[in-house]
Amino acid sequence: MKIELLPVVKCEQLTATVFALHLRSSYISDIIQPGQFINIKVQTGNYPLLRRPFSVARTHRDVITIIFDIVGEGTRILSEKRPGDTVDVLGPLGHSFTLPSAGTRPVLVAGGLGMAPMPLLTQNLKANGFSNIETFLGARSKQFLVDYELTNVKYATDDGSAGHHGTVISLLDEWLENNSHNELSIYACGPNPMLRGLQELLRVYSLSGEISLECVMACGIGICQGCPVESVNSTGRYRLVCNEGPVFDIHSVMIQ
Amino acid sequence: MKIELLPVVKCEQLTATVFALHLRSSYISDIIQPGQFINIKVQTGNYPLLRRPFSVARTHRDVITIIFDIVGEGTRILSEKRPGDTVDVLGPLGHSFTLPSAGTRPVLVAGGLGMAPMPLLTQNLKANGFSNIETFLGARSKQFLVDYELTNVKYATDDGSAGHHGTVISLLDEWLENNSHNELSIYACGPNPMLRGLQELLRVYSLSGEISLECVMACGIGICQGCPVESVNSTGRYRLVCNEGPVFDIHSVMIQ
Amino acid sequence: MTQVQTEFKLGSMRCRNRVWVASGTFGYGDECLDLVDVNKIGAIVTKSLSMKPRDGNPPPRVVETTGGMINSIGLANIGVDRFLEEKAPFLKTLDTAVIVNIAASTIEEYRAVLERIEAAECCHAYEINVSCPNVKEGGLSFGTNVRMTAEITRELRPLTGKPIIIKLTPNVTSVSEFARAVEDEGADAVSLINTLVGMSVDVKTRRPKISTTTGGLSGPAIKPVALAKVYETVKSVSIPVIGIGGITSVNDALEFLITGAEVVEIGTANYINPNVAVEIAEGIELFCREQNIENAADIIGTLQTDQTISVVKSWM
Amino acid sequence: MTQVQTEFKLGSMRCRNRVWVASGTFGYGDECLDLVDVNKIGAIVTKSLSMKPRDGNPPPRVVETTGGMINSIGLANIGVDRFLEEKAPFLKTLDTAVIVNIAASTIEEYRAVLERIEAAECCHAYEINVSCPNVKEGGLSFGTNVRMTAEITRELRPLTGKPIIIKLTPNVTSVSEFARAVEDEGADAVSLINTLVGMSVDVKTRRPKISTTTGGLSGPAIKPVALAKVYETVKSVSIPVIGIGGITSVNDALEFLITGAEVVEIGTANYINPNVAVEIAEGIELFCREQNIENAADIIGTLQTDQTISVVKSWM
Ligand SMILES: Cc1cc2nc3c(=O)[nH]c(=O)nc-3n(C[C@H](O)[C@H](O)[C@H](O)COP(=O)(O)OP(=O)(O)OC[C@H]3O[C@@H](n4cnc5c(N)ncnc54)[C@H](O)[C@@H]3O)c2cc1C
Ligand SMILES: Cc1cc2nc3c(=O)[nH]c(=O)nc-3n(C[C@H](O)[C@H](O)[C@H](O)COP(=O)(O)OP(=O)(O)OC[C@H]3O[C@@H](n4cnc5c(N)ncnc54)[C@H](O)[C@@H]3O)c2cc1C
Ligand SMILES: Cc1cc2nc3c(=O)[nH]c(=O)nc-3n(C[C@H](O)[C@H](O)[C@H](O)COP(=O)(O)O)c2cc1C
Ligand SMILES: Cc1cc2nc3c(=O)[nH]c(=O)nc-3n(C[C@H](O)[C@H](O)[C@H](O)COP(=O)(O)O)c2cc1C
Ligand code: FES
Ligand code: FES
Repeated sequence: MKIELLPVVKCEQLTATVFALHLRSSYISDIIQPGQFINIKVQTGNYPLLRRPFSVARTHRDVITIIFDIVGEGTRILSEKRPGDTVDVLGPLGHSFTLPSAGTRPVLVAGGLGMAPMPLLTQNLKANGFSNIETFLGARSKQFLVDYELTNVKYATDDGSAGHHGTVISLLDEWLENNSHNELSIYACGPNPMLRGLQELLRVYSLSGEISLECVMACGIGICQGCPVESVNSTGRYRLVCNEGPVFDIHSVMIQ
Repeated sequence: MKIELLPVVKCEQLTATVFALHLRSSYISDIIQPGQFINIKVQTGNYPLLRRPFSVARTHRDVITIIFDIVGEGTRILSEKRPGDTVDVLGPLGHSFTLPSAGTRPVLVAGGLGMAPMPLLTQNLKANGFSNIETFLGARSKQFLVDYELTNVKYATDDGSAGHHGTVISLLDEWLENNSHNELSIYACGPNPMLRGLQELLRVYSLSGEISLECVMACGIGICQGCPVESVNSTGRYRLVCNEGPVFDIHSVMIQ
Repeated sequence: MTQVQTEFKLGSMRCRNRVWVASGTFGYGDECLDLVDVNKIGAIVTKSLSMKPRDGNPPPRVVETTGGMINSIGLANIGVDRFLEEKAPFLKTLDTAVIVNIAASTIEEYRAVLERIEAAECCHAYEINVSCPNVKEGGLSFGTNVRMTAEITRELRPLTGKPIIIKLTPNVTSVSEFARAVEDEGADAVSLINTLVGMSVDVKTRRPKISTTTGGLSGPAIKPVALAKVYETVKSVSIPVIGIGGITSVNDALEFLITGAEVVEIGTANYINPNVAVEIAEGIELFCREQNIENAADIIGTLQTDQTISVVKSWM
Repeated sequence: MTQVQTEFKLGSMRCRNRVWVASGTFGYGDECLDLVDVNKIGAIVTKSLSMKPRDGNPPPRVVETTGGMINSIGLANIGVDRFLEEKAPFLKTLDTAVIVNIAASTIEEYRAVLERIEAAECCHAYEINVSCPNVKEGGLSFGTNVRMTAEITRELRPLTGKPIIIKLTPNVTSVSEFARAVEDEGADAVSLINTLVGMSVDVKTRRPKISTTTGGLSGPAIKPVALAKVYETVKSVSIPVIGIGGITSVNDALEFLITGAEVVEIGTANYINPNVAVEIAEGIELFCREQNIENAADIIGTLQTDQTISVVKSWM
């Protein structure tokens, strides 16, 4: 990990509130693994005070991309970045998804902006010879579906405005009913209620999987102890999302 | 006075750190008087917290202009405004310079960014038929002289890089020695040490004059009591710069 | 949905809503008439009044800090006589509650000011600023001494039938101890917090940024402290608690109401937008309408804390 | 100009410079080695250690506020045994001072932890975190009780020849009273401030934003409060005062030194840039060079206050 001032290559608007910010860093693009994140100080000075964590969504040569939704001041400021600006980035951070063993079928499950780490994972899977990727993408409604460089996507919307009418978990459930469960490698990211739903679903099907968790972080590097997730069967009661995660075995954590 | 969101017309760079920001407001441009100021919230949110006061430097139709130096975060943020942005402005505020009686000769004395209210004063004097304006403009060095729409300017620099080698007050002193003191109307703005020098000079010559003071302000409208200047011969010990000034009779205040 | 109920009553005082402007941050109510319809404010609390006019402290009196400001106004005010002559007649014409805030350097002065104002019948309640130096005890603040704070309340209580609100200072170990003490002496409400002691230094000149070295910190920076003090206090007294400190938005105000404050006062935010109290009052009404809440009172004290987390398991 | 002297000595401890990293904000010193040359830090203060490992509080543990953050970590730490096994060997290899910060819920625990660490000879000084709930007195913080704070100091003093620094809480009426009490008991220095009690509410869910409802406020928002407390303390004691609270820049650090702090500790700012202490140390050196100051010690306590402004003329 390093702290670098990264030049902004482009800030691209994807939907009403979702942006893709492209930054130049050969250091990060060289070593980043899917599921890892970077921690951004959105502007100089004391406001906002803390860095903001974002998954790296893809790399292209020496350019890394994050995809984010405007939810507060930090993301609003980020959305106003222009070529010529620089952004203060600490990364790469955290543990990545584990690549599947050969012969398995990768299944990517994302809710809303939980799609953010998926393009890089897709890139990586393809580079490693996995061509049979299944992607399940859910959102509240059509206009919130962010399909950015994903492969073989099945959609679900809560209001039925696109794809399956219902949650992405119910869509996955349907699919699992009609497909072989052998040798699946499931990767998921999204809001906690979705991940809880997935946890239950996989328990029913006796499947394992990896999830990337989000939580409020102060440091992102393991020095504040601010980002615990309750764990199942570990020595201490908690594990730190920032440096023991954000990717965890889905059955190893209690999702709040 | 009103609070308005004013569209940015242009942000013009005048020197390395000095900018002219042009804002559209028919309300303010209609009623603003030279020496009055506006109070700007440089961005939404709580940082910086307070408004920042700026003299109105000129008007052109429905466009008002402020001229400012980057001295901190607030002015830095202002310098990055672009057409399409809006700025939250409270104004016009404070008391203006008193126009001279007919037949007198206006003498404008400015140090550094104390030149800010002078273009509007010049505009106003000309509109009122005063064609014999004398302007004295001083700065540390040539590159800090901001001569923006001023008339008949004599320059002074501390390092002699342009005009008179010395302070603007010593330049004025020279001029006063060689010219008639009859019917002068002196208007000044600049750093306090300069204004103290002027106060003493005018005392020596038994001249009166008006100065525009600066001080840190919290509200700009008389409700915080945060901006006192010690006064000579008034009922209370202090007067408020924001709403009893910022323009004062030079001999009525104790300049800190 | 029908009209949202926003009214708040404290003894004989009725307020249109639960958003007031705090002492020292709205002058005497007549300075911003161009910018605010003051009749839409729940109550106007005046600048602290003392018996004689006070010039206040030498400049500089204010400095901005991260998310806040420090002030050292020194209780500059026009004194009771000029207040009654120049300000009270206007305030009486208003269709909103007026609360006179009183500051003094002796208990006798507190009494004397209150008696003068009471005789003039020009307000609906009193807020007592106890964060004043007590000249008889070497300038120590009345408000950091629980005995003195109680005594002020005891002395003033018999002098008026109108509500007395004691405005507490946060610069004490246990603000709830003070709240309980004044409740016992018959205070109708407590308001908190006044400013935190703060300081800032100019590194170039090596001088404090305000003339008195230390001053009072206010603004959004102190909101978390204010909220914690309000939380501590609402658990300890049964009289209404009025929340003050760093409120700049509807969301901020709701945080205080949810925590248990019956009313909020807006301070520093008035300097940025003197209409902010009205906007917050309207925002609270809108919030109620959206959430189908009939009476703003139903928000108060609805904080849900996790009871399974024991008290001994402190946050440190 | 010759080399600027930046060294600071406290009893047997020598520090390369006067900029330390604060407890709980730099882990155990071995987490950020990619980002910082830790040997350039004046001293590393460890996360508070208790006898047994502590899991800490349930999430959420942190929330950002205007210019600050509230935390409720709950003293999560690996305990003395694991510290001695996993961390101490590395810390011993460093060419910088290491200060072990101790937290406990009984006086006996304070003693026991210090004795264990002392026996292992793995640090240069102790910082005692007294902002811990005292289980024997119903969870009230040791640090808000002057008698208990003095007692902890008295008990620990005979156990070591190394410097003992008592870290004071700001959540008291008079922090200088606590500083004097521990000075009397033989403390070598006091450090302040620990966090202010703060709170934040999620209006949507009507729940506190951290699991324990209230937590500790830190960051630039509290800097003015910290500076005022340091100012109060340096006037009252003759042992060194270590300034902590909201320092993010060279300018901030200089404000504390000018006010009279001998050393500063950097807390929350480490989360944004773990190298900030090194950068501030270098900045202070540069400042000295520019101002022709030979020894950074010559900055300390050089604040010029206006003596004509009387104390009674308070800032309110
Ligand atoms: C490992 C990790 C990876 C992430 N990757 C992405 C990503 O690729 N794209 C993306 O859009 N977002 C991502 N997030 C969430 C993102 O960090 C937050 O949306 C962002 O910090 C909000 O900043 P803000 O200043 O705009 O909002 P704030 O004003 O700080 O907060 C607005 C709202 O967002 C919530 N929030 C704030 N921080 C977080 C957080 N860290 N996690 C969850 N909720 C938060 C707050 O509670 C509040 O309700 C990720 C978070 C983590 C921990
Ligand atoms: C009536 C009035 C009219 C003014 N007109 C102009 C103008 O036309 N052009 C212009 O460039 N500036 C003008 N100023 C000064 C201007 O308001 C400050 O430069 C500005 O507020 C600094 O904001 P900042 O956030 O960039 O700096 P900050 O970070 O707030 O401060 C940087 C430095 O500037 C000093 N400073 C801050 N506010 C003031 C202030 N109000 N007066 C004096 N010094 C201050 C601070 O003490 C500090 O040293 C005027 C001030 C007043 C009171
Ligand atoms: C400049 C200024 C002057 C103040 N004057 C008074 C006063 O005269 N009497 C009083 O009781 N409180 C006074 N206060 C305190 C405020 O009423 C309020 O309690 C405090 O500022 C916290 O609220 P805020 O953070 O919303 O400003 C003053 C505050 C400021 C900033
Ligand atoms: C997340 C967090 C954890 C902390 N943990 C400890 C601790 O274990 N022991 C301690 O004495 N202080 C602890 N502190 C307090 C800091 O050391 C410091 O006193 C305080 O944060 C003020 O400084 P700052 O504003 O620079 O952060 C902690 C602070 C934070 C923000
Ligand atoms: S965010 Fe600080 S330890 Fe994880
Ligand atoms: S700035 Fe508030 S009274 Fe002048």
